[in-house]
Amino acid sequence: MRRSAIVTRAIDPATLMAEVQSTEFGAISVFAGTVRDTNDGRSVTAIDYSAYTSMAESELESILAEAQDRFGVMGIVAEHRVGTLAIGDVSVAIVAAHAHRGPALDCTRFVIEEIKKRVPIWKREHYADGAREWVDPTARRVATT
Amino acid sequence: MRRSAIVTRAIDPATLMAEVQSTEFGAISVFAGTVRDTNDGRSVTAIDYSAYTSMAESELESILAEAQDRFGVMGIVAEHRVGTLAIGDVSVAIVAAHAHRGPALDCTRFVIEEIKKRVPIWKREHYADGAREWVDPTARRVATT
Amino acid sequence: MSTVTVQLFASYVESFGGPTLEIPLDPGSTVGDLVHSIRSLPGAYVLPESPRVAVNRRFASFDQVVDPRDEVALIPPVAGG
Amino acid sequence: MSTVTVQLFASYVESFGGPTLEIPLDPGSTVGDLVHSIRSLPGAYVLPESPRVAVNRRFASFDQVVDPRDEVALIPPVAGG
Repeated sequence: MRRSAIVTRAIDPATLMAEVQSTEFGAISVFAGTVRDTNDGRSVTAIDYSAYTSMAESELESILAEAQDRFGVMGIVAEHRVGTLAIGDVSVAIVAAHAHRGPALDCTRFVIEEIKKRVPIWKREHYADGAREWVDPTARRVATT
Repeated sequence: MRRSAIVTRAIDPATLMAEVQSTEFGAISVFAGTVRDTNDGRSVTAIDYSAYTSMAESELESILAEAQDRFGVMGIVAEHRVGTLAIGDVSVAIVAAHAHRGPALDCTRFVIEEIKKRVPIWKREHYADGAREWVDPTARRVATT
Repeated sequence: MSTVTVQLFASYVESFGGPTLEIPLDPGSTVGDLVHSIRSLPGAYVLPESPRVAVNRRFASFDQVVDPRDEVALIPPVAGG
Repeated sequence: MSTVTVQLFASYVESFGGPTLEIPLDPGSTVGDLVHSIRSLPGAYVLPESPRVAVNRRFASFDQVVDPRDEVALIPPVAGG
């Protein structure tokens, strides 16, 4: 089975684990991204995630299809949340299940790396000092001290 | 934080995730091993896990300490269940949290691989035909057809 | 001459001052031609050396021909996860 | 001559017919000597070429000296996870 979604509600990794679970699988690998309270040394209070939703949905689905093809037939579910997230909220969760642990672990890593490269989602961090900035992972980091 | 245990009750990965979660972490990686209904082509109905418990506890704790050292300070919890497990039951769960995804993913894989190598736990499979056999991962597989 | 609508997202909305751009399009124009036109606009200083463009919700190469009815988007560096 | 108790687990309990073995121990005997003694017992055919032995709950090398009061265990190929 395979399912992916861009969602505007809370993500519950345990629900996704239950969704992929099947007696044919012996290994489940989960990755969850959460909102940290610090980034590049700045105190973060919240993050706005925005997406080019229709394309994000199709890119995410393509990534899962590629993962299934690459690591063998398996159960895989991924959700990415958009909107304003608080510290500790889950922004993304990926669950991969397989008969064996190797492909399940490889699959989860593959999916998060591909999401980071090509799913059109952006984030704007809110800082404790009131500033808000779009995050550009390709930008050179400037020392702030 | 770090915690490991050999348990005789059900393992709930979601509880372990809540245990390691902290606002300083942006990535949580989970691995859960579950009892499959088939192994090497034979239909499995249950698995007895037995352990040299005192040594299994100390080996598991050593593995987590090594993982913390190798991948940087992080939250890590692992539980392995012993006793008779039914199909679909979680036999082992590892949860690693880190500021960044790379170390969290690497850590989970490292811990499950080390458990497979050196934690003194054994399993005896119950087959649909009534037979029960200890699993020896080092034995050469004999074709059964 | 026809035009094509280019959707903008995230920081590009602020840089270009709105959620879309209307870019003139000669018949046979490519993604590369489109990017060349966009570079002449105020705000274009934010574009990286090779901006990513999606046509009909898929990343497009610079030599792909653009039709005025295509759904075109200029994709800032992604930061999901 | 003293003896040391060797704990057995899983399939070895069945192979050697019980949960422990009492193995004679000369002063200065090593893990390797212990394994050599065990090899002469019925059931020892199940042992791999280099069986793993734990002394005081840690895997021990064959040249480690064994004391009669040590907690010694013969570790079958592990199959956890």
